[in-house]
Amino acid sequence: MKLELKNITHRLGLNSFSYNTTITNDITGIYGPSGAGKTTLLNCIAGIEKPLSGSIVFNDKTLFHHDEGINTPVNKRNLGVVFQDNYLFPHLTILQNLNYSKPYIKNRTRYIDFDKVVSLLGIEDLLTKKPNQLSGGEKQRVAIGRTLLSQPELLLFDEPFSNLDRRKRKQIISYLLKINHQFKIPLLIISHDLEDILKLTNHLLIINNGCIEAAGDYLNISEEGHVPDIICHKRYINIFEAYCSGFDVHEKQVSFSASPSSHNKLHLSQSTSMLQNNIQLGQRIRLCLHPDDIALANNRVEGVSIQNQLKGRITQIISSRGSHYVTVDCGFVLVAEVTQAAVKTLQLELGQTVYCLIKAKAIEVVHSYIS
Amino acid sequence: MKLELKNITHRLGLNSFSYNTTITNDITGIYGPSGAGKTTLLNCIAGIEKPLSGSIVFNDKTLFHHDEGINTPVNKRNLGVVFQDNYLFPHLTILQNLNYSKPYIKNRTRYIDFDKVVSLLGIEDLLTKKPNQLSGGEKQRVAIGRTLLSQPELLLFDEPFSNLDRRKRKQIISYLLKINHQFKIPLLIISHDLEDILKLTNHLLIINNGCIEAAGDYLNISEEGHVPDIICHKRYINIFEAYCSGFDVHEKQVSFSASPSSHNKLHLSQSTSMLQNNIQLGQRIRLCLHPDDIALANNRVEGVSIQNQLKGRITQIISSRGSHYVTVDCGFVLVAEVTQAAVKTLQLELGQTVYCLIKAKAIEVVHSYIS
Amino acid sequence: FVSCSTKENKNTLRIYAASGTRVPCETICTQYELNQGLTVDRNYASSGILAKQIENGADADLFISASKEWIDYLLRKNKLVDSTITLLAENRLAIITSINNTDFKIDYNTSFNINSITPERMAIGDPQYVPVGMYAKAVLDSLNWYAALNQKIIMTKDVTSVLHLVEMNECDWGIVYYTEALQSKKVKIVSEIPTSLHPPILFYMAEVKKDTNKALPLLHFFASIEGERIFAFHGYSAVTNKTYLARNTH
Amino acid sequence: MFTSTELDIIWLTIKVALVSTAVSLPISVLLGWIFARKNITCKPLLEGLVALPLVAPPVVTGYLLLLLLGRNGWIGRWLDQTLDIQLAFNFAALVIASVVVSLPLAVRTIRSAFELVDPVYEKASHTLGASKRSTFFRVTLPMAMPGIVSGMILSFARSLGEFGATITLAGNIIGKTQTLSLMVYANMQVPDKEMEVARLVIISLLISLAAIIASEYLKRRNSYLSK
Amino acid sequence: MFTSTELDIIWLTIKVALVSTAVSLPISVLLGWIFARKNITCKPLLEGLVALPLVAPPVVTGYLLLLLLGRNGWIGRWLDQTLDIQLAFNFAALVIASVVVSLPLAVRTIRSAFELVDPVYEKASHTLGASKRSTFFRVTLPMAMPGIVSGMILSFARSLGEFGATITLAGNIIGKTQTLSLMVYANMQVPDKEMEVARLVIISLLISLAAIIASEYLKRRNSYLSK
Ligand SMILES: Nc1ncnc2c1ncn2[C@@H]1O[C@H](COP(=O)(O)OP(=O)(O)OP(=O)(O)O)[C@@H](O)[C@H]1O
Ligand SMILES: Nc1ncnc2c1ncn2[C@@H]1O[C@H](COP(=O)(O)OP(=O)(O)OP(=O)(O)O)[C@@H](O)[C@H]1O
Ligand SMILES: [Mg+2]
Ligand SMILES: [Mg+2]
Repeated sequence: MKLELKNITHRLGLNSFSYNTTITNDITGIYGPSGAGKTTLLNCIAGIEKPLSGSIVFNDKTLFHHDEGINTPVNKRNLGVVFQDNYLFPHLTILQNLNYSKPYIKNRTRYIDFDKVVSLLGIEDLLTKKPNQLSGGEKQRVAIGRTLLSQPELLLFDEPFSNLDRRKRKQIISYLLKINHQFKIPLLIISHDLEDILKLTNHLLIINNGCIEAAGDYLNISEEGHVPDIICHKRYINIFEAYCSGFDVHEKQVSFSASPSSHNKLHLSQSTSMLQNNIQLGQRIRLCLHPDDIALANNRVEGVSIQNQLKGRITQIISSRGSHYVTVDCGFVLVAEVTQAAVKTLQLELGQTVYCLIKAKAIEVVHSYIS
Repeated sequence: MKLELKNITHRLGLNSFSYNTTITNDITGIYGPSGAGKTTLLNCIAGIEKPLSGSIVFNDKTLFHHDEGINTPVNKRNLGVVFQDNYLFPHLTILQNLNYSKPYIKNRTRYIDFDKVVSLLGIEDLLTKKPNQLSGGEKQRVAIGRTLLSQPELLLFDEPFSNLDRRKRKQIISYLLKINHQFKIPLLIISHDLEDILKLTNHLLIINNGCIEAAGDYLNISEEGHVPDIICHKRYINIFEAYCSGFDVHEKQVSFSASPSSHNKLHLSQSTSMLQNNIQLGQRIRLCLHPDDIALANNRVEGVSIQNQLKGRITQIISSRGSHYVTVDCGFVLVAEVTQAAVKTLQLELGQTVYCLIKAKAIEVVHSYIS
Repeated sequence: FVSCSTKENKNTLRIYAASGTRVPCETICTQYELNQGLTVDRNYASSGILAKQIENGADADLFISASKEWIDYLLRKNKLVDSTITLLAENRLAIITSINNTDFKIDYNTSFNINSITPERMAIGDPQYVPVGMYAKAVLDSLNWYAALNQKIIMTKDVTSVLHLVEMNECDWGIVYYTEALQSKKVKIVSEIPTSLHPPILFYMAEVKKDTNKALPLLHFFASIEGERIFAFHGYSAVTNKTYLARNTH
Repeated sequence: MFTSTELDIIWLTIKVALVSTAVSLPISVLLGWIFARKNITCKPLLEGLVALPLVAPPVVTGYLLLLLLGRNGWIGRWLDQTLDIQLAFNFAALVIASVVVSLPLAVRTIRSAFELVDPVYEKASHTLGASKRSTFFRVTLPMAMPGIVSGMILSFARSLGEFGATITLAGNIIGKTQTLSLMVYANMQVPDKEMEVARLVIISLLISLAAIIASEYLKRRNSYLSK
Repeated sequence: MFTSTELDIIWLTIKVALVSTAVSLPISVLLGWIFARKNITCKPLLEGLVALPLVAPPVVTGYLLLLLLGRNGWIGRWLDQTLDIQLAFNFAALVIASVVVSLPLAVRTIRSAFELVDPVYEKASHTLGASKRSTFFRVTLPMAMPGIVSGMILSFARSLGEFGATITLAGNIIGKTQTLSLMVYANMQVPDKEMEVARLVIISLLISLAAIIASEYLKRRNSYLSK
């Protein structure tokens, strides 16, 4: 997929916006403070706002070109938008809302199945209700379902999970990863929850003051130091993929490695959610781990509750506003966050061999791919 | 404060609700899956829904009593509600929205100051706009401001932060703690972000299927095992208070202890946010720490990046669905989450002496009280 | 529904009659229908509306007007067969008051204090456009009463409104056609106004220009003794010379 | 209870009211929508034209219509000569008079209903693949339902009471174009028929009440706001 | 351009239209709100009563008003004898006739606007301390503004065009109760006055256009939906 925004400018009241970027990642997270211009960016792509200049091209299809006078109507753009405020049709039942796009998708490939979406979102019992009879989270789920069922070619999600509980978020994120994987439907997602975004993707657009302040892999972005706000406690996450490499029935543990041949192994408790379905040897999963959940040690440490001690080599040390991020290649490339004091005590240096101490509980399974 | 809900029952369509609880904590979090009946509970308290039976008494003031035919009108209840969907008045400017309650608070004590709230919420520049010209997060902030400025005697917040970035959330949470501390205005807050709730309070109401499934301290709640869903990764937080007990100018660290006399000290990097304002010796702060950020060791561990190693005694071991929570009294009472394997390796037992290994980075400052 | 053609029924005559003549007209037409086995469609409205309808192509056969003006108007528009213009009947004016009021006496001379019998108001048709009002005004003018009554005059849009106002005793008295006054049980005639005080009140009838002359017999029936009898029964006076010399008026 | 003539008249009246409501509905929805959402150049002119039958006495409206649609009228002559269609002094005339006279009421009401529908729902519909047309019928129109229904009720009731334009354009031809309200008028012209007038007015009122009740049902079925 | 009589008439007409719009506004807002939000028992009856002047020919309405308000009417007699107030055949009569006749239009339009305002905003207002009354004036009413304005425009225009009820209740006292539309009617009834009629109708139309344009301004100032 390729979504190119060239010199897009726009103005709303006194706020000006300018967007200039090319998005090639299948899933891209949009992150930035409230009022930064995230929704406006999505509106420009969707055609809800008509920019003052520039062009937007999606996979060779010109959606908008100011100079050439092209402005593809919204309904011909085949985009699926989940609005920040839902905008369910109040006069229609939930079922009618979900089926709203049915007449318009006759000649499009249908990759989203009604029953599957409805049961995933847990909205089976709501179908005969009207939107004003739903709770906040129920509305949000219906809005996601309505959008998915329009079988769009590009998904634009604006804070789709803000009123959902963790469990539902997790299920939906996993589902989005699945359809993205299976059908290659690209997704742009705005969220204030960096964790939600990062579970889906490492690729970010950082929006601030109406501009794209940074774009790219979130590690690089933070390295460049443009966006102090996103690098704060708990906001920085290692997301990586691993292959199931063994079971320890006795300790109820499953082990994972970066590649089938790697020696370094991560041990997870079998009870970790998303692992409960029968996992198979060699199966791929997506894991998530906070940098401050990784402690570093010069040697293997005995007698602690920490189960995973991976040996690796320091490949990078980044310092930013008093925080220190140490990238360790231990089969998986992991970033650990340590204090100034720790850097000094352990005399951390590039190329040095260290042990990453990771509590099994700190690792979260985001998605397990079906092989 | 005392809010008593006695045998409240209600019905919406096919959903029945029953609430029966007495809330005495100044701040109470309401947590539960989407569609559980959280908003309905708030609506019953606020008087927006009229229950089918039961009674609601707030500090000796009967808000509702079915059998006695009492139903205090909403506007006489002096409650401040932040709705899940904002409901800003679309025909009024932001300033007019914020000042909406002005004519009705003549004879009430005004504890919330207009300028302070507006600058805290960062909505100074929006005052002349109309709600349809605001971003999602801006609307939410205005809604919070409008409610606070009505100088209510009880705050009912329904997902007030869902569209806000971390930084704004943090500021608002800190402000709420402050007004709660200063003016004793109780707060009931619904959020899907347990972390947000727990930063405000340890006292929870767990709602599920239209009923209050559990109420009380969140540790006790989870211990009772009623609510498996809330105990999942990253959802469980140690919130505790500490006193500033020293500075290490060289390492840029501040140390804290449970009481001025305690030996066990926590070291935080001075750059940690909320510590940057001049902190003083003896000042009280509220800290937050995830159970899985605490590793346990039988002995002091040398040569690791972990700065804080607090010696303590195990006072409780709770096992729930494959997870193990160990409560350690090390001056602060902390809960650590460890794996089955760790329990075995370390041979953890009640009364045993262990070291809590806590990375300085894992500790978050929620609020610093002005002494 | 668009093509409700009015041409299909050859056995129908259409008479457009001023609404004041409704009662005798109904009797005459019904009788004619019975005699001839024809249908006579009757359209009652004010003479002005009828004239404009005819001018604009209404499929009328006969026109009964309460004033000469509209006859002249249609003549100028070349819509009437001028040889068929007939004076149908003559009417008189009467002063009426509510049945509950005490009688009063009126002297038709300029020295009579008309205000003495008019505590509040009296009603006439609007002399600008309502024929009965024009005649009434002529009467009042000739006796200098019109100015004397000043703002006590209520002008209505038709003769029945005068009747209603007097019936309800909203007006102390009113001037209506003698024929209308007879019909109402809630008013009484105080006095009949001498016809010398106003131009003759004449009702006209004419045939609308058309290919056929099939309506002529009905016109003749109206002008016949039988027609005259029916008009007289309802209070009209007979007109001795029924021919109307159109060209004389210009 | 009713004479057969009366029954005919009642039936004719209902027929006229129904047909003219049905005819005016699409026109007033279209105009109401244009006025509410479009910024066309000749809008004030068009608005004035629509408002005319409200501002001018109905008789004048009827007269103007007669000038246009009569057999010698600008449009009427052409229709008569080329298509053999007459629009005056028949059922069509009754309907046309009613439609023209009630249009300003329906347009206004429907327009203000459209103005109260938030356009974001239309945008949401577009993103789901619906064209502007489709969106109009599936979102805008049903969301404006209370206003549409009100407009229809006004049209219907106005039709029942229509007198001035009707008597001018359609005539007051007994058994053919005489509706209840023309009959009421006729009875008003004859002394001592107050009871008859009252009776007929009550019949009209009952008919319109039936319409109002039907409309309430229609609206309730479509209601979507919180209770 | 205008004779002084004409100017007087135009001015009287505008005055009547303005006053009667002002009088009908609070009544129709109240009734519209009751019909939209309340479930009172006698609602159909009240609805019928309000609809009556629309359903009955205006002359009948005028006649009924005269029965009520004339000096021998049920209400009129009392007013006359105890308070020495006369309501027929003067300015008050013009206003009353206009108000009664335009009420069903305004009530309907305003009612459907109220029906389109989501009651959750009222609830939000209550939680901020506003009483029901206060909420009505600060939330419900301004949010229904497009409908209120439409209702006022309809009232105003209907006043301008009002003829049947007016002439019955107010008569035509030259210089006292003759309005534009009575004058139009008078000219219609006299041969060869078509140009005069046209002229007067255009004046009415211009007045109503001015009102429409003013209302657009009022509405735009209050608009709150997304563009
Ligand atoms: N119609 C409008 N008129 C004027 N200003 C507007 C309008 N719409 C949006 N804005 C302003 O533009 C800015 C960007 O809005 P946008 O909705 O894109 O923010 P956002 O990044 O989505 O924020 P949030 O996270 O709070 O939803 C905001 O400051 C907002 O006030
Ligand atoms: N008016 C109504 N008619 C019928 N059912 C309703 C109505 N309002 C709410 N419900 C149902 O009641 C249940 C509880 O709703 P409530 O709004 O209290 O949920 P909630 O706990 O606030 O959920 P969320 O976190 O999604 O906002 C939901 O399942 C909802 O569908
Ligand atoms: Mg946004
Ligand atoms: Mg809720």
